[in-house]
This record gives sequence, C-alpha cells and structure tokens, in this order.
Amino acid sequence: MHNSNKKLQQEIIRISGVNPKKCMRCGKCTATCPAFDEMEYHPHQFVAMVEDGDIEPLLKSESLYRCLTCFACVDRCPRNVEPAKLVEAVRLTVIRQKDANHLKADDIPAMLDEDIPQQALVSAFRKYAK
Amino acid sequence: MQKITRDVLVEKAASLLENGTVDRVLGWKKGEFDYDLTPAVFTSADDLKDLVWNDFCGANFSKYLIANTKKSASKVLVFLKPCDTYSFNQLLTEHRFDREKVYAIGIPCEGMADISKIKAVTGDGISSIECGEKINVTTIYSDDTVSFDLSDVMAERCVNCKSKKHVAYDELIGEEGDVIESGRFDEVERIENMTADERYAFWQNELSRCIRCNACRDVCPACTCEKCVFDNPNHSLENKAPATSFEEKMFHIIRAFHVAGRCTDCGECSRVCPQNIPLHLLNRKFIKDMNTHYGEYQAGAEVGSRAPLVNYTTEDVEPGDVFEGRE
Amino acid sequence: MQVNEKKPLIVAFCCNWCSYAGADLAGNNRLSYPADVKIIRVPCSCRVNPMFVLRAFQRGADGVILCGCHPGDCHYTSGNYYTRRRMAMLFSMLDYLGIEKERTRVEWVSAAEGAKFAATMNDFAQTVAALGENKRLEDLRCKR
Amino acid sequence: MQRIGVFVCWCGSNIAGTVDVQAVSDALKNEPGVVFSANYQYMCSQAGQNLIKEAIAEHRLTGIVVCSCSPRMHEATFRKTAAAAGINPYMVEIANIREQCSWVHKDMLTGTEKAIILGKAAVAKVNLNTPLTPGESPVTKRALVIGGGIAGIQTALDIADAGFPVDIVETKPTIGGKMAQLDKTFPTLDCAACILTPKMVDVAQNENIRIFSYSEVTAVKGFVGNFDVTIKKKARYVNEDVCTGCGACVEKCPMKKVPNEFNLNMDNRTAIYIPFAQAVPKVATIDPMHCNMLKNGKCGVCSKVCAAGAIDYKQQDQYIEEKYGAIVVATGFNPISMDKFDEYAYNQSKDVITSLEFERLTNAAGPTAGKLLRPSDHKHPHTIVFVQCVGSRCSACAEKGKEYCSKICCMYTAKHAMLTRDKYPDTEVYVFYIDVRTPGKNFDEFYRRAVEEYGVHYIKGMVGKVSPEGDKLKVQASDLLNNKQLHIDADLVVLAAAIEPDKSARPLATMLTASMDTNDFFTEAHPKLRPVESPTAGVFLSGACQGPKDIPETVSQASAAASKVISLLVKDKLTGNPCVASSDELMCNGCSSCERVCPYGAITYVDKEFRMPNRTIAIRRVAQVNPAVCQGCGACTVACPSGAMDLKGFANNQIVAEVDAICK
Repeated sequence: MHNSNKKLQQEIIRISGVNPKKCMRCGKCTATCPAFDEMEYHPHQFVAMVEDGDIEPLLKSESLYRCLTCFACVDRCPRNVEPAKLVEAVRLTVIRQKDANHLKADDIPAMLDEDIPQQALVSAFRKYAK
Repeated sequence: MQKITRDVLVEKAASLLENGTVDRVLGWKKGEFDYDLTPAVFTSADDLKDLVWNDFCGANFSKYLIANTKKSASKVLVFLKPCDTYSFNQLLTEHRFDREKVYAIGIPCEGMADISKIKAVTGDGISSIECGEKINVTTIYSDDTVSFDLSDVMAERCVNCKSKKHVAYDELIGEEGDVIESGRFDEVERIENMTADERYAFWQNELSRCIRCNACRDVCPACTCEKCVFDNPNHSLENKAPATSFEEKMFHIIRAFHVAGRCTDCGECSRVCPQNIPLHLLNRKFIKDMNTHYGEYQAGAEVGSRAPLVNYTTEDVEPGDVFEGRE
Repeated sequence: MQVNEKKPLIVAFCCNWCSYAGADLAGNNRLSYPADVKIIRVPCSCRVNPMFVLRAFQRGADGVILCGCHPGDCHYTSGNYYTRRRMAMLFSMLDYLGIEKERTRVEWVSAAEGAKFAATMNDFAQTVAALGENKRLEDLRCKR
Repeated sequence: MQRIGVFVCWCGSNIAGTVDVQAVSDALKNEPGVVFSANYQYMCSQAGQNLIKEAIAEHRLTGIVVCSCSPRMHEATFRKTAAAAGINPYMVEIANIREQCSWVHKDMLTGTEKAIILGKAAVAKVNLNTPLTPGESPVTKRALVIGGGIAGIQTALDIADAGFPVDIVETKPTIGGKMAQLDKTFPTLDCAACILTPKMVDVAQNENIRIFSYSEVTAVKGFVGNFDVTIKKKARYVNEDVCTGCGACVEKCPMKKVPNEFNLNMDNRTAIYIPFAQAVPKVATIDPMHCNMLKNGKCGVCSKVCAAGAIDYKQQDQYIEEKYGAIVVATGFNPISMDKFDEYAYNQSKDVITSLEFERLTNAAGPTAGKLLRPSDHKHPHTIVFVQCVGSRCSACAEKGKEYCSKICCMYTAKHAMLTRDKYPDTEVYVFYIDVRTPGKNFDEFYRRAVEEYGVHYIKGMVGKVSPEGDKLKVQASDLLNNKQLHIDADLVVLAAAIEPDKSARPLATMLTASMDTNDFFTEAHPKLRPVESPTAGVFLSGACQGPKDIPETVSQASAAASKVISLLVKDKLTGNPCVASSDELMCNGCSSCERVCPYGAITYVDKEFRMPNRTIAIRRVAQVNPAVCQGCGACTVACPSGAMDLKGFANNQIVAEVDAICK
C-alpha cells in the first residue's frame, strides 16, 4: 500500500474539523462539483485519500487550486462530511509547509497592479478566506 | 423600574376581595421584628392594614397555595415575585394545586435584603427598620440611625438573581423583566476546585452546625410531600434528629436529591436556616451538574416540562465520568 | 478485633436479569473474587435508591457498586438509563462533599460477562482496600 | 413475628466443600425470627423438599430461607415446595451460597463467614416478606388492528382465522394501503393487485372481521386484555350499508377537478369518489373540501342519481366505543417529502417523480393506463435516470432526510429498471447507487438479471444535480468506479425517496403509551427476541410501523404479530407477576414523577377523597398502579420523593434490611 502519513493526516483532520470516516462513498460531492473536469483528484477522492493517510499526492496536486470553494459538495453531502473544508485544509498544509515563507505586508505594494480594483482583492480574500 | 408600593398591593387585594374574585390573600405581615416578616392569610379588606411590602418580603408563597386553595371557596390571591413564579409553575407541573383556584399577581422585585448582613454592621439589637430609598436601622445601642443601600445588604440569592421575568401570572403589576445571566454557580465552582479534603472540611464545618430544625424542608416549595420520608415511621430511613455527623449529611444529600430537577433555586432554604448553612449550594450543585451533562434545564420555567432525572438519552454520561475535567 | 485486621466491606447491587446472572456465571466458571463483596439482588438497577447506597455507607460499607445491564439492553428497556443519571448525580454530589469518589461505582455487566464481573469485583475491592476504612461516611455507632 | 425455617444445602461437595454448612445452620439459628435451622445434602431433591415440607408443618413456619444455589436456579422449585406445604410461595427467599460464595472463594473460613452473612441478609428480608398473590385480569376476546394495509390485512385474517373477532381501523376510505398502489412486486413480479385484492375480499367476507374505513382511533384506555378504544368514524356522507358501489354518482359528479391522491395527484377525481375499482369497502365517499353541495348547498346531483338512496349530506362523525384484548399497530409508512431536495428539481419539473409515482405511471389502472409517459407532455421517455438513496442514509440534515437505510428502494428500483427495459427496449435506463443492498431470497439474482439480461446501466455514484433545460433534464452525476463525471440528457428522473413512518403513528404511540425511537418507528419489546411486541403489554407491531420492510417481511411479521395476539386471546385470564409496584395513597403527592419514568404506562392518577381532621374531606390526586401492566422494574420507587411508591417483593424496607444485615 501507499505510504500513509499519519502526522499530516491528523493535522489536516484537525484543521478542517472534518471526520472523513463519516463518508459512505456515495460520490454526490463529486457528482455536484462544477470544477470536476479541472481536477485531478475529485472531492470524494480527497476524502478517501485523507482517510487513508495518502496525503503526499494531494499536496502536490494542482487540484488544490482548481477547487472553486463553492461549497456545493458541503451543501449536498448527505453525511455532513464537508469535503471542501478538507480541500482547504490541505491547501493550508501546503502553505504551512513552505515554512511560513509568505509574502510580507511590506512587499505587497510593489507587486500591486495599479489597475486592479481594490474591491476585487477584498472579495478574493473573502472568497478564499473561509 | 417603577417601584411598587404597598398601597398598590393593598388596593388591588382589597378590590379583589370586595368583588368576590378571591376570598383569601397571601401576603407578608410584620413578625416579631420589623425585618422578620411572616407569611399571612388575609381574608378581609380590614385585615389588609397589616400587609407589608418592603425589602424583607423574601418569603415565597407558592407552597402555601397547596393548603390555601383547598380552603378557599373561590380563589386565592397570591403575590409572586419573579423567582416565586418558577416555584409556582413547578408545583403546577406536579399537580399540587388547582390553577383555577388561584389569582396570581406578578410583582417586580429588585432584590431583598439579608438581615444578617445588616446585623453584621449594627449588631443584633435592632429596634426598628424603615425601608424607603434607603434602609434605615435604629438599634438599642444608640439613638443614631444607620442607613444602608439595598445593594450593599442584598441577599446572596438576589445578588445572583437568575430571572426578573415572571413565568406565570394572571395580572402583572409594574414592568416585566428578563432572564438574567447570573454568577450563581461561581461558588459551586469554587468548592469543586478545592481538594477532596478541603471540600470535606468545608461541608463538615457547614453541616455540623445543622440542628435538624427542618426549617429548610418546611419552607422549600419543592418539599411538599404529604409525609416526608424522614418523618415516616414505616419508611426505613425515618430519622428525626441526627445522632452522627453522617446523618446530617444523609439528610441534606437525600433532601437535595429529592428536589433535584424540581428545585427552582429560589434560595428559601438558605434564607430560613437559623444556622446560616449555605444549603442552596447543594441544590445548585445538582442544577449545575444537570445543566452540564443533560442540557440546560430550569425547573418551573414552563408547566409540564420533564425534569432531567425523570428523563434520559441513550448517550448520557457514565457515572464514573461525571468527575472528568475536574481535579 | 483489631483495626488493621478489618477487611473492606463491599455491597454490590446487581440487577436480576444481567448482572446477577453474570455473577452466577462467574461462579459457574469458578472465577474468584474477594469474599468482601456481598451481593444484593434487585429486579433492575433502577430499583436502587440513592438512600440504599447511603445507608450501606452509614452502616459501615467501605464501597458500594451497582451493576446493571448494558445501556440499551435493559430488561425493562429504560431502567438502567435512569440509573445512569441518578447515580451520576449522586456520585458527583458525594465527591462534592469531599467523599472519595473511588468508593462508588456503576458497572454494566451482562449475563455473559462472568469474567468481567469477577475482574470488576477484584479491581473494585482492591481500590477500596487501598483507600482504607471509610471514615468519612460511616456512622460511628455501628462500627464493628 | 415470622416463624422462619432455615435450610442449608450442601449441594454435595459443591457448597459443603468450601462452606461449613453445620456452622452456617447453627449461626442462623440465632437470628431473629428463626425457629428452625437444618442442613441437608441436596435440598432440591425430593427428600430435601420433603424435609422442608415437614418442617413447615411441624414448626408452623411462616417463612423459609434456603441457603443454596442461585435463585435463578431453584427459587421456583422451593416456592412450589412452600406452596405445596400450605404457605405463600413468596415467603421463600434464597441465599445464594454456591455461585456467589462456595464456587468463588477458596478457603473454608471466608466461605463460611460470607455464607452466614448472606444467610442473615435473607433472614432479615424474609422477616419483612408479606404473602403475595398474583393479580388476575380477564381478557376481552377481540382484537383491534390499526391500519388496513397489507400488514393489517394479514394480521386481521390470521387472528380471524383462529376464531377471534377483529376490527380493522383504516383512515382512508378503503383498505389496501400502499400495496394497492403498486404495480408489480419483486422479485417474482406478480401483479400487486392480483395478490392483494383477493385478500381484501377475504377481509370483507370474513365474518369475524369488521372494517372501520375512513375512521381513526381517538382514545385508548385500559391495559392488556382490557383496552377501551374510541373510534371516530368520519362522516363520508354516504350510507355505507346502503351504497352498492355502482359508481353512478361518480360518473355524474360535476366536480371533476379534484387531485386524485390515490394516483399521487397525477390525475383528477370527482368530489364523490371510490378510490379504485377493487376498493373494500366498495362504497363512495364525498370529499367535503370539494363538494359543492356540502360547501354551499348548490348541487345535489349524486343524491339524485343514486338509485339506492345512499347519499346523506347531513351525516355526522360518529364515535364508537369498543373493548379489545389486544391492539396491533400497522400504521405503515409514507415516502418523505421531496420539497427540500432542490438539487433534484422535484418541484421544478413534472418529469422528476418519486418511485411511488412511477408505480402509478406503470400501473394499468393508473393515470396513463399503464403506458409509461412523461407527466409533462405525455411523450414516451427514452432516457430514464433512477436515483437511489434520496433522503435515506442522510445524517447531514434531519429536516431533509433520514439517517437509516429505507431498505426497499434497491429492490423496487431494480424492478422498475427491469420492467422498463422489458416493455420499452428502446429506453436507456441508468441507476445511480451508493450500494446495492439485496439481502433476501432471490433478491441478488433479481438485481443481476436487471444488469445482465436487461442491460440496465448501474453506476456507482450519486447524482449531484438535475436541471431542467428545454424538454430535457440535464443530469450531472459521478461515476466513481471510472472516475468520470457524467452528463446525461434524461427525459424522466425517478427518485427513490426514503420512507418514514406514517404521521399518525406518533399521536397513536402516545395514546397507547407505546415507545418510539427518534425516527418515530415503534420500538419492539426486545430487538431480537420479541420483535413483534411493543414494550407495552397487549400492544403488538405489524409491518413498516416498526421499521422499513418489504412485502414478504411485512407479511411474516404480520402473521407473527397475529400469533402473539392469538396466544393472548386464548387465555381466559391473565396472571400477573405479583412483584409489582404499588402506591401508598396516604403518602402520594400525585406529582407524576413515577408516571414519567414508567416504561409501561402502568401508572394512572385518580382524584381521591381523604378524611381529614375535623370531619373535613380533602380531594387529592394519587397514583394508582395497574398490576396487570406493571412489570416490576422499580424505576418509579426511586423517582417517588415521598416514598409512597414501593415494590412488592423488593420493598424499601426489605432491601434496607438486607443492607443492614450485610453491613452489621
């Protein structure tokens, strides 16, 4: 079997507050996912892989950034598993693994495109900050 | 809040007696001392001259309805402070009197005074007390009047008042209040946080003062048994006076257990205890535990509610785990 | 009799349908436990009034244990659920009064769990023996 | 004062090996009340029992203590012995000195010491024993079946077959229930009507069965063997005894636009109606909500055309009171509402239907005369998508779905898919499933046939969204095994809606004091060993009111319930367990605490007069225990604050005496 990464698995479960064991593999999350074609791993696979501790491929996957965070999967899931929260937790894990080497507030002004409306930035934060 | 005066109550009671709506009025009357008010039954407008309403009207009349509704040919008028209404509802839940035979007037309460707090300042020899804006006390020791603010001498149960809202009445005088977040469990928590030895010492000290006068039981609106198990010679636990330190505990544990889930936390037990034992801390412990483990429950908040001890869920905490999170 | 010779006295209330049968099974299988444990048969654990527990302590018991069917298996469908609440509250109160919480216990023992019954009693007897004599609850007049 | 005899058994060496039986009988001789004490090798043997009988006679014993094996072993034996010698069997107590003493302790000293203490406890208890007599109550030899579906029908037929009168109460104008709405039945594909309607006719013709259709139970009093039930016969404005069911009124009724509930509102009926052709009883019913005559007094056509003169616009609800010995609940199920499932567009498109609606669409007596046509445009659908587990196995939202598996959907969906492919081979049929559950005789074979012989596309995965677009339903779904997302243009989408207990069950359970689980299914007295009885004595469970069930299971449970009823009704008298609770009315507060913890509803309250000092009389509410219903658990005795409630045979003072004896 694949290498299971217990520590990362626990971390992701803790961050997301999701219990992947509640999943009954119905796939309604994936069925409902509007970004299906863009994603290598689909919502139900996220749940299954986290449950198995198969985390490494997820960390590397582009799927993380294809998820629209539309929460359709959360809404539709009959077992309250909330796959989107899991995807977000994996995303966060990637960010944390980069040794907290994020943008510093001071660096941002130099990178800003004057033409982007402020509102777009704020709404992006709102959208992705859940 | 508009302050309710004695005259308002007397006028109301007199008119209800007069028009025949009620034939008995439960109210407060001066006892041996000004602060020592006693529950009284008034049957005529003339009697009502003795009715008192001041900062010492702590007595909860709900329990008196059991006997008085049976004696009344029409209805009994009862004045209920917000905390009294909970006992009132609880007794209705237990079918202890006929609601149809009661005319309940809800009256607002800003808290009652605790005479022991006054005596701590003035000494025991109080010759008179007048309640107004301030509580003015004269003593046998001097001609000077000592004045107190009610807030400085308020009874513990009123400081930690759980509700200014009346949950039952036919007519409300004054303004309605709200249920209040109170710190009533702080003291319970303080005891819980002691070591077992400290707790034992604390309660040994408190309960060893018990003289088994039964005042707590007699005043308690939940203790309305036709015959108390402790008085029943056919019951194997009959016990009139404690012979050992354990029997004091036994009495108080059993009493608290019998009223658990039925006790509205009115605090009458501690008010009447001549030995100043904080008996309400036993009841509050049960209330706190039941709230923690079985969900918030306020006895008497509504008629017909099902108390935690006559209810269950399949997921309840195991008896061995109730201590979890402590010590 | 000298004090240090005193053995712990344990009263065990067992429900007729599960735990009393479990105790019988322990006997059938010759699984021993201390003779300090004396069993009182009740129809259901919910028959046990907190007063009985206190009475046992008052008369010199060092430990009191209640055994009933596992939650959900009560012969009377709901009895042990009430037991669970009542005893949880009683034990919490005893603890609040500073009485050693290890002296009281509720254990669910089915009719098939003879081994569990014996193990439970061994463990409980050991715990109670380690606490020593029950000084906080007993009635001194009844002291042996 | 009792005169107690103590009998210590050696049980060969089983007891005598670790317990000094002589020392035990000697020690117990000095206990209060003991007048005789002996030991013997085998107390349970004939010789041992004779020893007891002789001692009873010789020493005029009033109570017996046997120190022996577990009471679970020989308590009954020794009680019989005592009864044979003329003393009340409940004056016997057993001290268990074998299983709980000699077998678990190794040395003679501890064993003997403990045996003496156990003996003392038993003596202390017997000193307080009182003779007990089991209560007897008569049995009314008539059964009530609530619900006239296949469960109720089968139960009623079986009970009637045994020779007992049975009444069926059905809320609808006809019996038949859900099964009458079905087309075919799995796995044999018999037509539902062909196997059900003969049974309905049997019911109608059976002399022992009375049908109260269009009726409901409004009050239940009493207890096992002696229920008093009030049945409300709703006014149907047609005299049942006169109506011939000719249907002339239905034909002529001008009010033709009433949604037809029998066809799940997919077509219309008239205001006066007979639900379906084989209805039993076959009489018309006027729907007062839609009848012009009843609403505003303008019409009266049915009355004019009725040759039998059966129409009675003045008819009133009628209340019937009847006595029953046993009650069977057979209230059945309903599909849950699909209103909350926006993703499946049930409320947006007429072509998204539930499986029960599909049944009606394929039923020859249904709105399309059995032709599978889309409800929206009556065109033949070419692509059909079946969605399984809609609202079943759903723990996310209690308002939306149910946590349990509805059990029947896998099979009926396989049936629907198979029949569709059979009749219309040009149709593509997709079934989206989470799991296919087929535990039943010939069930899996049936499902495999749908796949292998009929070419139904079974796809593991759920449908995420159904969106109506033009005359198509865009179905977006996942195929988990191929890791694909599917987009299907469907003509018809069929939702396998979860099933739930009928709404009438909850108030009925309250009336019967029968317990229910959180899903409103009735709970059984024991989940394995007493599956058709409710914990309330005399109340039995039949069919889906106890849990989701298919027809074969429902019928077997119905017959099982009937056999339980029959074995109750054949008894002339019920003998109770004498160890029941009883309340001391002088001490009772009437506070209802005991009633709330009683799992059997054995406690009721009455207002009673009490003589008070000074020749006054006080009326107080006091608890009364029905000994025929009480099972003797004792929950009430602890709930009672005043100690008024006590349990015979395990009384407060008896248990305290045992505690005291042990702790002495």
